[in-house]
Amino acid sequence: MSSSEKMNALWSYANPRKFLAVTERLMPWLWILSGACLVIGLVWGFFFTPDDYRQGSTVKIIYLHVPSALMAINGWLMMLVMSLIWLIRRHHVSALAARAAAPVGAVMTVIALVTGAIWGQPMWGTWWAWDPRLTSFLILFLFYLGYMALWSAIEDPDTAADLTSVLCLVGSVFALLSRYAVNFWNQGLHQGASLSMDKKENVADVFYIPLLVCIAGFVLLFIALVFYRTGTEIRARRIRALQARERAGA
Amino acid sequence: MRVTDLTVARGGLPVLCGLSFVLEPGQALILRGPNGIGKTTLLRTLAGLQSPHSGRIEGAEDRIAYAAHADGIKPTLSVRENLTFWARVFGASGIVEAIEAFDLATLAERPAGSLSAGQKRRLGLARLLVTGRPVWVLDEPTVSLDTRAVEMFAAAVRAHLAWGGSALIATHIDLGLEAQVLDVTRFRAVLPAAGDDFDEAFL
Amino acid sequence: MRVTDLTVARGGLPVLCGLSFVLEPGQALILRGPNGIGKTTLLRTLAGLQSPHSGRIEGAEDRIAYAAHADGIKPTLSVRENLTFWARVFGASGIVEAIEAFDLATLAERPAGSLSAGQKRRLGLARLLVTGRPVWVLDEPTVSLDTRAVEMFAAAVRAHLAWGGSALIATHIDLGLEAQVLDVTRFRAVLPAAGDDFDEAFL
Amino acid sequence: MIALLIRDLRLAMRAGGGFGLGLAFFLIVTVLVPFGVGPQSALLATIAPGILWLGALLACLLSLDRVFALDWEDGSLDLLATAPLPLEAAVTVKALAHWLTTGLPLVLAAPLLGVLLNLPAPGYGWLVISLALGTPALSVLGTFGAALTVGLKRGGLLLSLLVLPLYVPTLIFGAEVARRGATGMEATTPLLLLAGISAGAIALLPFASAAVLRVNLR
Amino acid sequence: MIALLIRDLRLAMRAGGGFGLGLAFFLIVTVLVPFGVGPQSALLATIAPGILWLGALLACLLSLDRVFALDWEDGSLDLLATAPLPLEAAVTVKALAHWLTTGLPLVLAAPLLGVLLNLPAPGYGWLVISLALGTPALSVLGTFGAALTVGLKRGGLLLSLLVLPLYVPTLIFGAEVARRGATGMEATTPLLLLAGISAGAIALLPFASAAVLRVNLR
Amino acid sequence: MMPDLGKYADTVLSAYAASILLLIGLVGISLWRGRRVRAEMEETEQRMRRKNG
Ligand code: HEM
Ligand SMILES: Nc1ncnc2c1ncn2[C@@H]1O[C@H](COP(=O)(O)OP(=O)(O)OP(=O)(O)O)[C@@H](O)[C@H]1O
Ligand SMILES: Nc1ncnc2c1ncn2[C@@H]1O[C@H](COP(=O)(O)OP(=O)(O)OP(=O)(O)O)[C@@H](O)[C@H]1O
Ligand SMILES: [Mg+2]
Ligand SMILES: [Mg+2]
Repeated sequence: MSSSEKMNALWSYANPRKFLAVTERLMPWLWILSGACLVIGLVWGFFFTPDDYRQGSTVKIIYLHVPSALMAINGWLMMLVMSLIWLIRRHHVSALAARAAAPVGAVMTVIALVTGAIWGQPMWGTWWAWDPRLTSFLILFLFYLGYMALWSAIEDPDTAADLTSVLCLVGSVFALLSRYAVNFWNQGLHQGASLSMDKKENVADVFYIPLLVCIAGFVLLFIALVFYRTGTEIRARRIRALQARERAGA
Repeated sequence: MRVTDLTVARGGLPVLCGLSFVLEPGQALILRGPNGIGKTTLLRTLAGLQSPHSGRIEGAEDRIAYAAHADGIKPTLSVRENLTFWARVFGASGIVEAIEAFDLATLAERPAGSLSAGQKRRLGLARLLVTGRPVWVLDEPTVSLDTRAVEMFAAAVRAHLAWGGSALIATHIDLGLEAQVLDVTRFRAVLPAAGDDFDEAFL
Repeated sequence: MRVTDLTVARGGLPVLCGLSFVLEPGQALILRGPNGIGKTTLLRTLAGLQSPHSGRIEGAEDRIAYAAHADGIKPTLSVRENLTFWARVFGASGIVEAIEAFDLATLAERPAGSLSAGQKRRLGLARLLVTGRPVWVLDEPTVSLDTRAVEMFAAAVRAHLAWGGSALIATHIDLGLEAQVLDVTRFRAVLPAAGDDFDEAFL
Repeated sequence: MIALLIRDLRLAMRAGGGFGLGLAFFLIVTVLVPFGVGPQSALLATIAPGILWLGALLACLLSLDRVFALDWEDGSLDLLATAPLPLEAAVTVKALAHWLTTGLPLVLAAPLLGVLLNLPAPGYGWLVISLALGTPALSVLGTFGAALTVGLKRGGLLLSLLVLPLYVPTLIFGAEVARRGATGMEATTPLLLLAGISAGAIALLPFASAAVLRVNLR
Repeated sequence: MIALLIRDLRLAMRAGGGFGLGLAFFLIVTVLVPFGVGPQSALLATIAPGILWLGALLACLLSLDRVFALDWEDGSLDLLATAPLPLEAAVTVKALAHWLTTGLPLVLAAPLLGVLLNLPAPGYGWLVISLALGTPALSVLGTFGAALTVGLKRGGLLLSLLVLPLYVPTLIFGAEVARRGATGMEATTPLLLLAGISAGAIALLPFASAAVLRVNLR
Repeated sequence: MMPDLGKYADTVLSAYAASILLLIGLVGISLWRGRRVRAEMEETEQRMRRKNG
């Protein structure tokens, strides 16, 4: 296969029928795999890892907090990519995938915020601090909210897809700007990146491996949910089209 | 303006399909058809406000003056100010003829918000004259007009045609214009029965 | 309904004066007059939305169903929901007849915002049937309607008259109704030349 | 009346109806405050009750122009005025619908936002109580303002200008209750005053609103 | 283009046009803050720069729904889209008109309101400079939001929800400049960043707004 | 069985409870709506097919 043929083969999944057929086959595996990873990772982390010498048992929250935080950010990135594809190639499935991903990303953001807040209570003595990382997460949550509100406010699906895509583009730029602005505004309390390549700063291996399993579980769950919800959106769209025909007297 | 095999859609559904016609300078064409057939949709497509579902429209770019139910009149500006604004946007200068053609001289300094329904409509039609555009695309232009005003309008259209312009008018009533009539009823889109084909999920 | 020596004003200025007429049950009256003469003002006064400048209106209280250019239609509610709402506000129950009379059955579940101009108008007129009020006061009811819909409207008015209701309709076009016509042109208010009398400065 | 209430609630829930947006605005205002005044948590804790009350008030305010303006534009208000429903009842129902779609969600969300601003622990209960008692007054007052400005296209700002001074007493007592509550002081006196204002506004203002609306319809 | 600018300014000046209302709202919000947080002047002085920035931002926000909605409702926007003027130019002119009628008066009035909140003396200059640099970005961003929501009846609250998060960086840098200025710290870095955001927004966003507007007119 | 969580038991447990509830809620709502939409689509298709003979 030449590379352009490969591209075409890839784009063919943007056909709703083909997309549904493929995801239909993948769905059970995705559900099972993500469920397994989550259960294994969380059980391992919860029952079979030691307490941290400084943070006590609260360190177990990391198995929920970090994966959800990762997925919250990656969810938005995925929406950005899907929006771009829609704007450039106008594949309906990509617009619907972006729509389907938004609530998932928003819930991930909420989980990160909630677990973080609960963790902050014993560690920093407060539920909430205006730390840059936390703050930029809150802003990300607001972007999710606005994006979903715009989708649901607009009647015509193609118009809504166009508008939300542009919003996603502009929003991404400003989310990034906010990140720097917030950093400038307040230097915080929050942990630095501990998954970095630099092994010295990393969390110890006992925490590290179950954490990786949990992250895999969250990633798989995200994919499963997005595939499933995209299928739902496609069907909803088809219902709309069928009903419109019905009314038009076809 | 030439329209070839045009299909127009509203809400994602084609409403009129396979339309072809030519509008020569100096010619008027009257669109007829029952409520909801798609006249407004067609006119908006021709005016470039929505894109055609399929088919071609030639010679419409930047040559169309569109007038619909909403007249774009600012209630707090006077009649003269309203007209002057549109004249300047379209790069025209004189609003005098427009005011005369629709007998607006006595109303010129009144805020447009205090006009009656028919007076407002006259102002909306006068706007067409200041655009200087050759193709008028009008959606039910004579709504609320009394017989005298309908005559004014017919005279304005005749003058426009004589000058070499053309006009496309959707209407349910008789305008007293000698013009071709196009009944769009027979172009009603028949949707193919929805098959199992999923590609059609996004009509 | 009996109107005696009525003067109606708009923007503080009388526009029609010395109007008297009687509208008996079973009778329709068609108002005619050029644009801007004051028909809308008169109808709004009769409907109780503004108070008369002078003169008396009897038998109008709570008996009038008014319909003007704006139809009070909520674009996000469906046709049925729109009608049901008005039916409940007016304490009526059935919307079935209204839907039948204006052939709205196929549109009943559509959000009203997606209707065409004429379809919206039909919905606005259907609302009259669910009010159960005896006196219809209508301002240019057939705007945007095609000939079939105008016939539906005429039929609805005839049925209303036969039931013992009455109707007062301002219009510029021919409705095909056999009814008395009242041309209000001759009631145009002549303003007395502004005198030195200061009391009149505040008409 | 119930028909009107149901319709208004339904309209609010439909696409573009604006349900939940008051809430979102409230959230955003409280989030923006620290960006403005800086992140020191002691400072934030001090101003938290006041800011939360202000945020709720502004969220309420922003949704006021929906109360009548849409009905005015599409002619529903004319038709309602000629309907058998007394205008006083219609106005009351409108205010109630506004409160249910705006005020009530604000009351429920306030404690959450209190967390963001480091509201001291004893303050939560008082904050909720004061908002629950005060927001009905905000809705009724706002309905009055909306009735005053109904004829003006996009009267939003004028509306705010008219209504904000009317909101002052409610704000003062409401914020006072929340502030005293947060600092552990006795708060029943301002609470009673707040309740009094609400009761009075609810009892009397619908008549004023209906009168004003009649004038505007003329 | 000039015709459009003149018309918009004239419309703003006419009855119900909303000129000066942004200002009034700004005034009222700043006046209400002491009622909310209590009258201690040291506290007020600390939060003054932030509150003034927030007030300006909210005043700006409230007038946004006038930018396109009126033209949309009466059909002017359809007509403008078919006019020889490119939509990008129309959008820019609209943003400019919005800034002239809302942002500029706010900039001029801010020092006066600073007095009400006990803004420390060195802060005045910085406050005015930061507002002068920041409000154009607010107008341009707001125009984008208004273009997004133009088809929605009374999209006011949705508009706020979309626009407020976009305002965050501007607010942070703007308030930081004013705050540092008021406390005598060095403020040029945030000032430069603020100017950068404004310049970028002004240069790029009109294209996004015009694109979105075209979609909405479809 | 239960590991000793020390004085932070409440914290850790509530974090797990909240997160798991949120996740289950999300999955549940997705599945519920997915089922409904799928059923509705099948019904609509069937209706169309019947009508078209
Ligand atoms: C509401 C509060 C919080 C939010 C929104 C939040 C958000 C985040 C985010 C966005 C990450 C980055 C994930 C990544 O990029 O890898 C993260 C990681 C982390 N957070 Fe939090 N956090 C919060 C509170 C806390 C608290 C209170 C603690 C503990 C004292 C904490 C400990 C950590 C740790 C250990 C990591 C892993 C660092 C890494 O791997 O990069 N967080 N959090
Ligand atoms: N969003 C939508 N979804 C589905 N159908 C729609 C939508 N909007 C409009 N329609 C339908 O499209 C058709 C075309 O409407 P259009 O306004 O073009 O009709 P028209 O010929 O101008 O009618 P009228 O004479 O009543 O003005 C109508 O039947 C209308 O109900
Ligand atoms: N605020 C105002 N100040 C002065 N004159 C006004 C004001 N508002 C309306 N008028 C005038 O009052 C007259 C009556 O208007 P009205 O709307 O009643 O006319 P109409 O008979 O319904 O006309 P049409 O057939 O055009 O609908 C018009 O000449 C109008 O210009
Ligand atoms: Mg039409
Ligand atoms: Mg009239």
